[in-house]
Amino acid sequence: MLWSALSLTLGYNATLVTLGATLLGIATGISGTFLYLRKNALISDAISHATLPGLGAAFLLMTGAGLDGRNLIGLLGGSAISAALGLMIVTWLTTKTRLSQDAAIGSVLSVFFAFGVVLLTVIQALPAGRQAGLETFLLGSTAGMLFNDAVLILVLGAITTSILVLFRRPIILVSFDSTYAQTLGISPQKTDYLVLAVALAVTVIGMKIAGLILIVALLIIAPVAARFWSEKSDTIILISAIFGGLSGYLGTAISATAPGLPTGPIIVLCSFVLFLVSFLLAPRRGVLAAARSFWVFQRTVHMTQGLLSIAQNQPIYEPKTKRILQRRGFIRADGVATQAGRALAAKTLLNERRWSFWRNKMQQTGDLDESIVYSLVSIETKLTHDQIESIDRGLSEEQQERV
Amino acid sequence: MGSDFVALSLPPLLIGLCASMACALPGNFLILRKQALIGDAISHVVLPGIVVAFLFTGQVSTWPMMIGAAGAAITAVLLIELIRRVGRIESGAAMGVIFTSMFAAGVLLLEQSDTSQVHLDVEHALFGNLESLIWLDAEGWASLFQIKALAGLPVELLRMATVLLAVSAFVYIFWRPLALICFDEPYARTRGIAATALGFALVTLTAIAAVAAFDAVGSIIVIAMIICPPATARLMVNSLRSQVIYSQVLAFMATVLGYMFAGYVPLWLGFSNTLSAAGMIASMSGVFLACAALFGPHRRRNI
Amino acid sequence: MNRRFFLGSLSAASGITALPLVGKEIAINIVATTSMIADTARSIGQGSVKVKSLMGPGIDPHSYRHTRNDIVSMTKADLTLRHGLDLETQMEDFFADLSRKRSVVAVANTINPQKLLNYPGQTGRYDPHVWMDPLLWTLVTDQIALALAKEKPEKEDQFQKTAALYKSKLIQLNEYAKTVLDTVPNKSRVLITAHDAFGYFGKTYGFDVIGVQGISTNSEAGLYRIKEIVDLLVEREISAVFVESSVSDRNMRALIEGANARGHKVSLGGELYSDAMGIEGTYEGTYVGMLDHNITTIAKALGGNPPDLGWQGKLKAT
Amino acid sequence: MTNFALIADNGAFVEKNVDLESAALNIQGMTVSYGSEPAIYSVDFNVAKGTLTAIIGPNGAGKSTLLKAVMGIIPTVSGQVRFFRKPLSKMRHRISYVPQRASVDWDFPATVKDVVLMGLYPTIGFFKRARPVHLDHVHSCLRKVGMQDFSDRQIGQLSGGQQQRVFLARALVQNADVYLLDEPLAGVDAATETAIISVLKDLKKSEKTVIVVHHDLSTVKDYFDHVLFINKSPIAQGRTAKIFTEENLSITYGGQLSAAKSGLAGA
Repeated sequence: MLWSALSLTLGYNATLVTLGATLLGIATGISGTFLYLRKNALISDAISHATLPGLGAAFLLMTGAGLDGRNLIGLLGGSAISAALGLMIVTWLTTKTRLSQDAAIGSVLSVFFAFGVVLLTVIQALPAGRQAGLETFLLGSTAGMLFNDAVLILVLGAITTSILVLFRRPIILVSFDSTYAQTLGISPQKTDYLVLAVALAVTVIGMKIAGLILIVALLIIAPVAARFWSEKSDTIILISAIFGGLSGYLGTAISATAPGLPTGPIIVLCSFVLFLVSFLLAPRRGVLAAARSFWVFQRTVHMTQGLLSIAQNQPIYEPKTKRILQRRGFIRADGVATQAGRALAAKTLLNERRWSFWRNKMQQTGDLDESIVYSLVSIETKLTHDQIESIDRGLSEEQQERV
Repeated sequence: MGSDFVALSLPPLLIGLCASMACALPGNFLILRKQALIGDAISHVVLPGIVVAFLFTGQVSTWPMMIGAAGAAITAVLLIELIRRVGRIESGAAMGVIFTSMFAAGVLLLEQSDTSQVHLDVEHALFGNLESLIWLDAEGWASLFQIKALAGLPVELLRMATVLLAVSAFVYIFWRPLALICFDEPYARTRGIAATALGFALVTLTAIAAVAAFDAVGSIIVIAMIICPPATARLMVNSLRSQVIYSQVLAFMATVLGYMFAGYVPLWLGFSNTLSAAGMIASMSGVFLACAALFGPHRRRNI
Repeated sequence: MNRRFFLGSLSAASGITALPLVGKEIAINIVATTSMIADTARSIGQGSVKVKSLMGPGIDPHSYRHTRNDIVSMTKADLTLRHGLDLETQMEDFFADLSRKRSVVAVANTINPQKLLNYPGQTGRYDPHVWMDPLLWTLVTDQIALALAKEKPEKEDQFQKTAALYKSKLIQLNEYAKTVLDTVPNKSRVLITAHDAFGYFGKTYGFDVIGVQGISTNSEAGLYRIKEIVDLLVEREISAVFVESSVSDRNMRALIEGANARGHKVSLGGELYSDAMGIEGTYEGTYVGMLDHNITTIAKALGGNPPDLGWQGKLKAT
Repeated sequence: MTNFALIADNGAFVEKNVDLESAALNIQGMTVSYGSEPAIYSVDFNVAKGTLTAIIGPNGAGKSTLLKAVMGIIPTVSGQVRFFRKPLSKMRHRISYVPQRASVDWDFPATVKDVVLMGLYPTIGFFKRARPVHLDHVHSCLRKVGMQDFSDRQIGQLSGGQQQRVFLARALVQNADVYLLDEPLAGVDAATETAIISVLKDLKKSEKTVIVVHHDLSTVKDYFDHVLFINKSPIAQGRTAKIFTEENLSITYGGQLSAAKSGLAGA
């Protein structure tokens, strides 16, 4: 069953929703990354809440004018306008007052939603018009995706992706350092409005097709997961698009295999799994990888330090160093070095001396690579055999001079 | 008018006041620590908590729902803090990842345990309604002094009063360290303050206060009150102490004015239907914020 | 929006007016939570009752938000008639408190549980949509008549008479439904709607009832469910699916597209009333009218041949 | 712990007679890394009581990292820190730290007095309000840095130099024995620089130990009596007069010497 779902041979709805969800995942993955880079990931949550007053006002206006209150275009238009107004206020609050970004988003989100609820209680009292279920009327469900929804996603995705990819450079520059961008003649306001306009379109339309929570999730989770895999913004955008598409594709397939698996939430949980995998396993920034490399580095540092102290019979201060050396059988419980310990200590000291002799020479020639910590690296792995011999000769000459 | 007011408006007003002030108080520190959206995150996160509580207890009554919701809220706060610190993720994105995933898990749980047949959604099971917290035993102002009548007071009043007390005690006791970790967390560590633990305590206490307030007055007031009064106060004054005091006054005024505009003004204007008190209270706090943002003495960033 | 319209329509809506004096007799001031109960109470009480319905027609209990004047009107009413069976979960605590001081009657709670539809895997929890079956609603009518009699004992026999009249209308409606729905061929006696509200209709008139989503507003359909129903549509050659006034019709349109893709034509059989009645003042705005509309629409869409304008010829021509 | 003798081998001179154990600050084999990139490696650093020491080195040498690691703000890979033979946890009240100015949001709702009072945190307990004796102490410390008239000013309205003085006042309020300052003179006006240096010199006179991360090589000789050259690892440490040499500078700054040169010319 899962295989047929994955290979898009599971009937019309499954195929349509899989394609639609994958495209939606890709489009939101890309636009979400720009929001993430600008540090206002939760803007989509604010947009979704800010649509409610527009919805209520549109319904009231249309019923007042005698039209059918539930005409889709009117409601969508109203929601988009009030969400755009909300966005403008967020931007205005962030730039013109001392409020931080999340306080601006939070206040607009809560006040707009509250005013929307007030309008709903006004509508509730109106006898005319079919206002039942107005609040959830606009919220789509992913499984109920229609053909023209999929087309709309394709078109919307194509437009937003091309705009964002086209203006990738200025947008990233502004989100990294807007004052510097200004010096290059890029106007932060324009790029801001461009990104927010895209976020608005994706959220309002996405909400109608796939439901509120799915859209907010897709815009946030994929970019955060992608961030773990690379330091270059272009690669992050690409990975985020892949993650978004993948979670849409897998989520829909899984949802088609068994009863009681709501499609939207399954897609969200798939992208959460992708996040978890990235969070733990990503090579450098991943938590496990970082912990492991820190632990290995720490062990080498303690080993080298400890052995050098043994070689120069200096006291070992840190208990951790003692533990590490003891566990490897280089010192006994009472701290006295074992035979193996002494041998390796001597070798480490020689390595240290050779490196310091080599560093002085490199210093004069000026091509000393400062980033490498030489004493943690055994010299045989870096230099050729005869280079090491020349160092040893140099060392023994120095020895004669000093004696 | 007297007995009507005491029976039908006094309790909701008092409960609304306790809830608003209990949420605005920690809000002052949360907006300085860029965690203002915690209220919104928690309002989404409670769904799985409720479904689990329902599966265990089989009923949709107050205490199981609140415990389930509080459990979910604390788990969420823990996870958000974990991925924020360990994964070095910006706090807004961390909240987004956790609350959407937990909500999705809640819907999945709802469908899998086919409790979707029951009215078990957040709106009905947990979120309370300010207007329905009335005190039928009251005959008039005199009943304030009759023990028998007082027994009939809605239990939410006691609960929210305790929450307000607990939050005020926490802020009063930890005033200095809280101010220090908001201003300069690394320096606070050098002074021996357990900055991470204190930050976590602040957010957890807010989560519990929010869940209690959800049950009494719904999520709209909570989300707005955590952010708007403190933000308005921040644009009006320059010292943390006066900001906290202003935020309490603003929360008080927003609640009273909001309740009047929702419950009484429409009737005075000749309409026969009143409006949502929660929605109007939150909108009122938004109006205050708008005024402060336009005319507040300290609205601009100094440097 | 122009103020005149706004003011006019709002004050016309139900509201608390001065002491409800009807003729010389003091009418019972009643508040009913759902419009179905309000409609029945008016039919029984007629002159001697003043009924205010919290949720006007066109409003469903899921998304209704109680405001202050609802609470005030309930505390001032002589009698509050509420549905029960967990339809009004967000008001449970309030009604428990109200019933200490005022008379509150949950009209559907007293129906014999054997007659009720149980939820899969739930004990003691029943499907609250009993108004979908006119015969069950006759039991509710009795409850309402009893409650009215308790408030005005001297009017008891008059209430019994009007209740009996109302019940006979319901029984005739039931007969009409049976005859009309029998014309639907056996194979396509399948009622597919947006959410699971027509259990009782299926039980009484022998229809398989399938709701795409559950009752809770947070419930969401999965693709498996959609595919399952599309297969059913094709196998049993069902010609129509139905939309509901209070729920978005997206899932239904997806079913239609799914079936069309497999070469089986399915059309939207029309909009049914599930949790909310029609617009106030219209025939569909009354309980009998709402059911009549549902029965006639279903029969027509699924291949039966009911009279175009329904049982009493009062339906709005579609 | 690497041996001092070793460092001596590569030409740097090291004070021999400093009592390693009872020093005001003794760091043994400290390594700190961000991810797997070592920021500082195997740092041994010893500061005698009553000295005014500068920590100098090129950008990215780990000067600020060293200070933060000593104060326990960031985790270390290895290393042991002792103040007068005791760990930081036991000596918090006698150690005072001045962070970099840029590390704080100066738009925070607080006055100069509030910030300086923060230095008294452990002494004024949770509940108690600041008593007059505390306020006088705060005022006297503000006078030391020349900020006595700004006591009730909102910190956002101060210039960079004034903000730096407030941070210094906050440190003075603690009456600590060891002061660690992270680039206190970066980007400050001349008047502030002289004021700060005179305060640091007064501290030295009253037998306090002061350690400063410093970037302007031209002023090292006049301001500081001891210096530590560091570039990820320590290059040299000791009395400025003895070790502030051309050779040590070239080893420390390597390629970036030209920039440093201009600094030296000014000395």
